[in-house]
Amino acid sequence: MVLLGTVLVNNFVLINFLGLCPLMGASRRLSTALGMGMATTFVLTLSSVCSYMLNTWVLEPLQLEYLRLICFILIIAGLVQFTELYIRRVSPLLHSVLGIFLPLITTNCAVLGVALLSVRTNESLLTAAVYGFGAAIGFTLVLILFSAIREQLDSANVPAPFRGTAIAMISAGVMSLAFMGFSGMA
Amino acid sequence: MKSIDTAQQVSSVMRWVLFALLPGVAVYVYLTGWGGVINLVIAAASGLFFEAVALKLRGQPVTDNLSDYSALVTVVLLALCLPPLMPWWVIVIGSATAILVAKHAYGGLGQNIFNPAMVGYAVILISYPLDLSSWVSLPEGFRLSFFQALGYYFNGGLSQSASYDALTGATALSQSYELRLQSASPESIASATRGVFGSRQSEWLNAAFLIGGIILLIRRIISWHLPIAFLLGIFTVHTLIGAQYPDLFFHWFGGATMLCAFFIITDPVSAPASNRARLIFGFLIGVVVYLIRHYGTYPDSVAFAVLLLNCCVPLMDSIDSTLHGRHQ
Amino acid sequence: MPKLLPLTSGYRGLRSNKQPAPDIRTLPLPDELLMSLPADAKAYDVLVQTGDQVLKGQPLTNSDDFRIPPIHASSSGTVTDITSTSISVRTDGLDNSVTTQPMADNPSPRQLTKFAHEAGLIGHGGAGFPLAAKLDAISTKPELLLINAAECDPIICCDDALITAHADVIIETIHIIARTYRIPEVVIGIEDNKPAALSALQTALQKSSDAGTPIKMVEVPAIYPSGAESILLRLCTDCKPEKSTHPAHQGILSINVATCYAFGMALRTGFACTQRVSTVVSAEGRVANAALRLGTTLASVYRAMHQREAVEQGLQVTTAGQMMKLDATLSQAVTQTTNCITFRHDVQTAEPPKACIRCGACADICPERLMPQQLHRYSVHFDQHQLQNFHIDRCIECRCCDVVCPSLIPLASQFHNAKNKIKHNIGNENAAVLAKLRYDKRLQRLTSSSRGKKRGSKKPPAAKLPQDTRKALIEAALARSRSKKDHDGL
Amino acid sequence: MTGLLVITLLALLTGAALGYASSWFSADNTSLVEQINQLLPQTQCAQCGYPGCRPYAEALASGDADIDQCPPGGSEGIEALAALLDRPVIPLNPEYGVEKPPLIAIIREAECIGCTLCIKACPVDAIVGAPKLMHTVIQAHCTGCELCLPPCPVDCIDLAVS
Repeated sequence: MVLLGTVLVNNFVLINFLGLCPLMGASRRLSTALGMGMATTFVLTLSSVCSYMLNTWVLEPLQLEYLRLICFILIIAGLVQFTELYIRRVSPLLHSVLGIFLPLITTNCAVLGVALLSVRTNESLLTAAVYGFGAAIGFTLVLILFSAIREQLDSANVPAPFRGTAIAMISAGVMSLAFMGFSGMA
Repeated sequence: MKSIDTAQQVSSVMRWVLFALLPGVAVYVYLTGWGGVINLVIAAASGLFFEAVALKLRGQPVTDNLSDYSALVTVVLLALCLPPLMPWWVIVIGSATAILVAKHAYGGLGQNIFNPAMVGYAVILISYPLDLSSWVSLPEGFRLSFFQALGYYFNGGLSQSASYDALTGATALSQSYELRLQSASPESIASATRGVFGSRQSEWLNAAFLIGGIILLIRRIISWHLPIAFLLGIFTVHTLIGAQYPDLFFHWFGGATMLCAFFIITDPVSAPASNRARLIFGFLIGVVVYLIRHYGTYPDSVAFAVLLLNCCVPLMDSIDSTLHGRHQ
Repeated sequence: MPKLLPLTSGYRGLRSNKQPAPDIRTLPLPDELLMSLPADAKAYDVLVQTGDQVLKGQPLTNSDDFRIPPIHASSSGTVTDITSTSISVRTDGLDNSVTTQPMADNPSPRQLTKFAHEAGLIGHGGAGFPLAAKLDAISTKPELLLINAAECDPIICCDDALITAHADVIIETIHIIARTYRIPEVVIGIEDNKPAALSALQTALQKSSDAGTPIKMVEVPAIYPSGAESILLRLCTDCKPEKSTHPAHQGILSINVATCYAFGMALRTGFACTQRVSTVVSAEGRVANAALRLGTTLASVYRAMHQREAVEQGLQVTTAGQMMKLDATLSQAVTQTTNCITFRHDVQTAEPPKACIRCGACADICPERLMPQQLHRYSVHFDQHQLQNFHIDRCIECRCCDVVCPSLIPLASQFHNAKNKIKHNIGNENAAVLAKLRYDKRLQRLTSSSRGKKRGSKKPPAAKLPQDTRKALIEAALARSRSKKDHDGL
Repeated sequence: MTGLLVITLLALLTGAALGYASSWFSADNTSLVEQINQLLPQTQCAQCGYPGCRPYAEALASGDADIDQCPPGGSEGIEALAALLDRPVIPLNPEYGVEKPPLIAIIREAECIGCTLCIKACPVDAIVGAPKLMHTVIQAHCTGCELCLPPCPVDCIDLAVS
């Protein structure tokens, strides 16, 4: 239920409007979006889990909650660096295509948002993991759907003023409209 | 000399769609009185106007493209989803969104990713929920005169003789939804919302659209895959959930089900290309429609379901092409 | 009748079997003949000069290449003009012909192939593939002879009339071909809307004393394009030829029934092909079958068919039937591939194509089960990868999709262009791969030879062949020695 | 104090993990170079400023060169590179040359003095001949790179549209 809820009902991108920058930046092609989605999934899930562990086992017993933000950012930055190293090794093409958007996952508000929200709302490590994973899947889903739409728009005869980012923004709006149908569920 | 049959052209396809909508339009007008007529007229006039403006702006021949009737079909479908009696500008905003944003911003006929009528409907549903969710249901034997109805559109209310509150009522779908919220017994919901074979009142509308849909099926203007898969999707979730009431026929003949099955999801532009993908597409729309009706906060959900699956079409086509490539 | 594989798609508006084909008329000899020359001017020699007297059946060009058959004068007269595309002959009305010898009985395969070449025969069905090249290709491994008697067009009926009149010649020729090349299986594919032709063939088959290869007749449904080679093969046989090479290289000899008749007549008389039977649709819409001299201009066909002196303004002429419909000009001449000529006065200007609404009518009718709506999208916005994903290479350009498209999009010609572009791109890619290979080899050689110099060795190491080529050479050598051993053993 | 300690510890931990990881996943972009090289026309003409197609591909992969430097590839080549690297399509940079129809070199054989200079210049070994004897171009192998033109002492090599 948590999974479905975060994927569809409370989709981070389309309902909470978090993480719009990679949505626009890394969705020009399906393969790129898939890579970006996987990278984000990895970072989101692990950061949600690590943050939760850090929070419950270290920060709270030591009453250091005020350090939460900086610690979480540290963890996220570390994970993103790791992901970047990995991608550069496995697929230099993806690394060069994603370019700046890969390190930018660090400053992606969705990631920090998920980490903070997950700490606040979840009771156990498992739900924290599922929460992070669900949010990431929701992000990836939207990213992939959106990149397929943009690929198709490339071959459409879009009038000049709407070409490129403009029509992409309109499409994102309509997508968010569609996801609103789930509001209030679960 | 035997020459090749001339192919059905786009305009004749659209004419057939309009013709098949006639029974539905007749029932709609019968149920809604002058309000429905004014809805249709405002939608058609504004839709054609916006289409002409868009064509002019894009430097395309206006009369040639207007005469393919595709814009008219879009706005008539939009109007048929609307309840009667609402401010006129709500309808105009709907048709402007449908024609200008959902159709022409994407490159015009044949290029739109989202179903234009449903984009228009969803936008006004989100923006003006009150106007759209209450069907003004008239007491038995009470009919508004043409000028009374017209007055409603332009003054935002009835000038005399009847008060607003007396007239507003909920559709059978939203009524059953509210009753379920109050955890009323299935029997009492049934007695309040059930008609002869479907949901009260809109069953006749749905039956009329079914007849129109069968005409289109016989003329081979639409393929059977989409409507059948859609109805099957509703059936499957209904069976899996095991809901007692509202029953299957309430869902099939309630809300905008049949309109959606035969006229909205069958828009070939925003549906997937292959029949295999179309089956999945229709089925999933049915599933989502039922889920939102059952669990969601919106009483009818056709627009959301269609738009949601429209989002998935490019991906479905892309996966389909890869499978197509590997398959043979 | 053997079982048929179903043809569930395709265009169904063909002639019903109630209408018999009109009889074959002969038109008067035209004053001028225009003998069309092959496209590649380097591939043949012209044997005559302006002012020469020629006889009917006299070769005008010469070539040793089976792919470029010679051209013959189709009546006697004087050569008036030689251009890069055609040779004009003014006829003298005598129609004197060269003296010839009929083909001897029981020729060798080589003899028969050479004869087909010298008779100038190319396929009469439309594509015009040289007969000798086909015969040459199958002679190494003959497996199947498929006689294509499926015209599959709403109006073409010249083969129907031809079979009805000359079934005996056709059957005899089939026997000669099958016997000479030792083809184990013969199938005639004929449409079920020609009962007269079918019974004529059956009668001829019973009368024929030849007890060679048994001939199987298969009735195919009268659905366009059942006569397309790949479709007919699928309908009549279990053969699944690979798409990569011509079926002839896989032992499948597919011959149009009209080609077969022309070959038969050439064998009987020893005479080159000088005429063919075509369906001619007059401007009033009357359908006739006429034996036309090759080289007759379409203008003189029009005059003869309509018994008029002048040609009116605004007359439109198309060849190749209702479905394929090729635009032609009146100055064009009849060739061996001209199976249908249509004259029309009342030509409306075609409406401009509209946007594709993805209705899927094209996908429903496509006989190859392709998805033309997707192919259309990706040929307009050229995407080679997607086009290949949707198998554009299997499109036979039958134009079924054009006929049903509600937006009047010229799909088949778009696909034709896209295919050409892909072919061009693949050519470039192959050239790049070859260039890279040679460049890498050169670099390797240069570095190794410079290293060799340093070491003071005098002999530069031989350039290495690529691994797979070497393997292939070794394999071939092994196979050779093995087969030699086998021979020795016997 | 504990806060400082925790942060330092955490930072050290992450740093150590990353350092280990970076030695583990050393960067290697040969596959990217291969992919780019496949899209280049392999004329080896060096018009891009690099001594061949592969060096240009290496420069592209490391980000030293832009995609608008290959005249033989032309606009189609640039589109292919742009699609692979997800960059915007740009026109060919005229500094490096202009797009021409595909060419091949032809030696006017009567004028050839058999100096073998062109044979040495040809990057794909498409010219055959022996010293003091007439040379000729194998047309199927010629890429039209024009590298044989400058060394020819008698200017007997022409370019023709293939």
